[in-house]
Amino acid sequence: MSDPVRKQLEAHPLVPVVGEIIKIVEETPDVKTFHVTTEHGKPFTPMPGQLAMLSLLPVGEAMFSITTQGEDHLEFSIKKTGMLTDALHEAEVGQKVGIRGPYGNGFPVDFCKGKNMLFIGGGIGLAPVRSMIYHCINNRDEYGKMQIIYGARSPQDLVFKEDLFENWPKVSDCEVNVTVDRGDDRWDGHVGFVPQFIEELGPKPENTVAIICGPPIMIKFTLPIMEKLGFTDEQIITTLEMRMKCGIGKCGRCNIGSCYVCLDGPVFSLAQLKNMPNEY
Amino acid sequence: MMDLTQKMRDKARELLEKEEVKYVIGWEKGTFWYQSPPVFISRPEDVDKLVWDQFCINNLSKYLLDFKHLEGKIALFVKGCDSRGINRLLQDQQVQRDAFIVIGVPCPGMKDPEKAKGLSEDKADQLQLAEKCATCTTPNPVIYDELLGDEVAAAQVDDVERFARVNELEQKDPDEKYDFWKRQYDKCIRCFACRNVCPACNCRECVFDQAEPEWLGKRVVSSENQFFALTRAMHVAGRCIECGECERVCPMGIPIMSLNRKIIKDINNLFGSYDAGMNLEDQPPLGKYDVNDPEEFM
Amino acid sequence: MKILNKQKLKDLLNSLAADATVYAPVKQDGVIRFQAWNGDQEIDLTDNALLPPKDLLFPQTEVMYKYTANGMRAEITEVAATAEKQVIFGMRPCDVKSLSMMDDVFLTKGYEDDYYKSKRENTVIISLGCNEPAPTCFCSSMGVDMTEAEGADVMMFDLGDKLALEAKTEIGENLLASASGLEDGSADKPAGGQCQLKVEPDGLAEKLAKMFEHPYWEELCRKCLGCGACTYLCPTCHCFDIRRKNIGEKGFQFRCWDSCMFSEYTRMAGGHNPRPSKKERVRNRFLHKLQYFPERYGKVACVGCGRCLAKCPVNMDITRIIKELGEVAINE
Amino acid sequence: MQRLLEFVGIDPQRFQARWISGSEAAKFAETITNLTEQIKPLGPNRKLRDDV
Repeated sequence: MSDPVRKQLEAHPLVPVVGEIIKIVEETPDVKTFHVTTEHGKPFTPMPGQLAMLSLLPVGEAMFSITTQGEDHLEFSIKKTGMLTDALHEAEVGQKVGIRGPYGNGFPVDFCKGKNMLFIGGGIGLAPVRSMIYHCINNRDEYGKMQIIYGARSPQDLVFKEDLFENWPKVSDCEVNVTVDRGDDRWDGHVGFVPQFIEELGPKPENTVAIICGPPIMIKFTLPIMEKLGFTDEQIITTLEMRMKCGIGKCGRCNIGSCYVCLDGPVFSLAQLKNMPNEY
Repeated sequence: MMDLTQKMRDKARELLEKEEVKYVIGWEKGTFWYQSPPVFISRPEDVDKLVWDQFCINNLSKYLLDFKHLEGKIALFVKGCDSRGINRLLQDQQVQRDAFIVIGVPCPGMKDPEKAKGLSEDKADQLQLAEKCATCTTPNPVIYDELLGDEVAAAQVDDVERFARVNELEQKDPDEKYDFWKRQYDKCIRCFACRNVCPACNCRECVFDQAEPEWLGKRVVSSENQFFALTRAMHVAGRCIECGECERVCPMGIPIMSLNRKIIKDINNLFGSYDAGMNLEDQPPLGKYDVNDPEEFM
Repeated sequence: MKILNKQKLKDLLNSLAADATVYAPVKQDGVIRFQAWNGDQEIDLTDNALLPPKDLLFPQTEVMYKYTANGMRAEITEVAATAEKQVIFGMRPCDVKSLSMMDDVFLTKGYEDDYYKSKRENTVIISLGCNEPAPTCFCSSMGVDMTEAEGADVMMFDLGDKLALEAKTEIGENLLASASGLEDGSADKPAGGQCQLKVEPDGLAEKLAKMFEHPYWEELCRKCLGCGACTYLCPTCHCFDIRRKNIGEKGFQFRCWDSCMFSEYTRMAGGHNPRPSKKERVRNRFLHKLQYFPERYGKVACVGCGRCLAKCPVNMDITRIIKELGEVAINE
Repeated sequence: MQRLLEFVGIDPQRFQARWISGSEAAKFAETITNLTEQIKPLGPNRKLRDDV
């Protein structure tokens, strides 16, 4: 973390550092990726899967997963869902934003070391997973085989197209499987829902960790299939979304039982989730 | 009252045993002898929890909204004021009349539980009527499927008595009025108990809960609190059934009914005497148009 | 020990107010609240204040920082300053105990909340022992000693026409040494009163861990109105919201109390709400107090002040609920 | 509304409600002019405002 930013966030953990949007990538009609940095460079160096509070000062503040990071910036892939995200989608390069973080526990990189990595994403759910995919690519020799299974409603809703079709397939021992719920004239890939697609592909559970993120309905139908394929609850890792305001375990609203998603999450194994109240 | 308690239990048992209703809403004994909070009975063996005494002060009509999507009927007991709440909800088309059974209970007026705090139970008879009951004109239910017990005589409450607090405040000069209300609403902690208990506050989504657009700022400061007070008063204008629950439940003791009664008084002056929730036929004066309506804003 | 004739209470408060803001319980418009001492209020030490003095450390509305923003530009212009010294006079032992829970929340688990911390460090507490608990009090079941408030700088006792004050910390000693109106003396510490309500919360957290899906919650939630009175009067409830207010180019970020009883509390931008109905919200409130908080911080988040059960419009009584939770059968 | 505002101590002259159709430009202008003239002598409103 850059020193001035760290000092400020230590003194005032709820006050953001002012940064700037330096690049905007249009991923789909309703998802954009924002590259954010500060005058001190990258505000901090998050672990894959961690979160940050991003704000447009007059509009509001919300928690987003950090999609990935570059040498000097952080990336957030954001879908239009409300007032703040609508306003962000209107923003242009050069827009000043507030940022604070990083929050939460990221993906368990040490636990995953030496294992085969299976990434399953649906829709915008690939955004948090992408940070871990890049972590594995950047430390390629520490992880086994990589397989990415991703689906979206339609071809135009696929996020990170360049990664999916150009960058990631070139990575050594990395398989990328993409599906869409409904195809179109130009789509010659797989058509079908993610859970069925997983079943067809039949990934092997041996020495593998599966990282899953997507809409609740996808997760609901994916889990039984994972079980059928022989994955145990400890091998399945997901990341949760909850309403968060403070990000530092004080404001109270993101609790699931006695866990706070902002501090103790957002990454949980299915084994952990099954021990928590079903309220998320 | 013991007698009525037994009648209530019998009636509830009958309805539950015949499976005519899924729930019976009534009152039970609370933590202290001077409390009789709402209770929801679903099994015939639980009907002995029901009581009818001088502290059944809660208006139960609002709970109908919680059962909008229930398959099957519910039954509830109503006092005079509560029954006007039923008419309120029916008139606002919030509930279906055939979804519930109303059992009327004539009410001699409830005692003030706040005044009973710390007293021993044998002093119960010396307690005053609750403020909201002191000026009650409808002790007998105005809508019911069945009435238990005999009707009680309505007290003669004239407008002088009914609007006493309003008249007193009207005499003050503008700055005194403002200081009075500012001080009252500076106490407000915005817990929304007044809104949540009110049978006239039955919107599916309340404006005060909307974040986009944010009509009411979440800061608890003078301007927002008074905006909240005035807006809520106007929203129930012409529809307030004078059950007085808002003022009773206010933990900070804000005289909310003085705002509501001020509006009632003005409506009576402008549009002719009207008491909300007395029957289903009369339309609320602010909910209809008449060529003879005053036109001071044209 | 120092003795104060109650007639000289004003002198004492005036001298304390010389270098700090003094907050004392004042009855105004029918409500006892802690108010800043202005030299001329009627102090009411009979009943505990209706609102706990938690708002002096964690205000209901608190500006966090100010900013200017216009189009692409945005700048944080001012972060709320550190707190000034304050003395809380007449804080009851239950409310003093609640601060240990507030401290857990705001000062531990990785992040220190600077707004709270600054006020906390600049606060001196003069606690008033309880001789006559209200009928709704049950603090003795929640580990509160009515005559000894752990965390208070000065312990004070009501002796009828006099008050006895005893310093408990160095800060308290210094405070009493420089205060006026006091005489040296000694007095027998009055015995604390007896609570009529009693509960047995021991072991409840473990049982509740198995009760998340219990039908009890369905029954319990029915009469709840979903208002926030209980949470706002509670000395240990600490949930807050963060919002902002814009006036032209200028604006400020503030935080304000929020309540887990409100429907929009957990509603997310997309519309999903993990606690969509009264049942989940009521369950969360009681589990938070009785299970989640103990699991996280090792103590029950209730001090037995009785405010919630005194003011709940429908008599949701946490003592009754604790008893019923202890009694209901669970299928394991 | 005017009566309610008066009841809470707001000068009723500060609040007026008029029914003006979209086609009644002249009436709109006239109403605003009159209102401004009436309000000016009252000075700035200090009520229903926060100290900050």
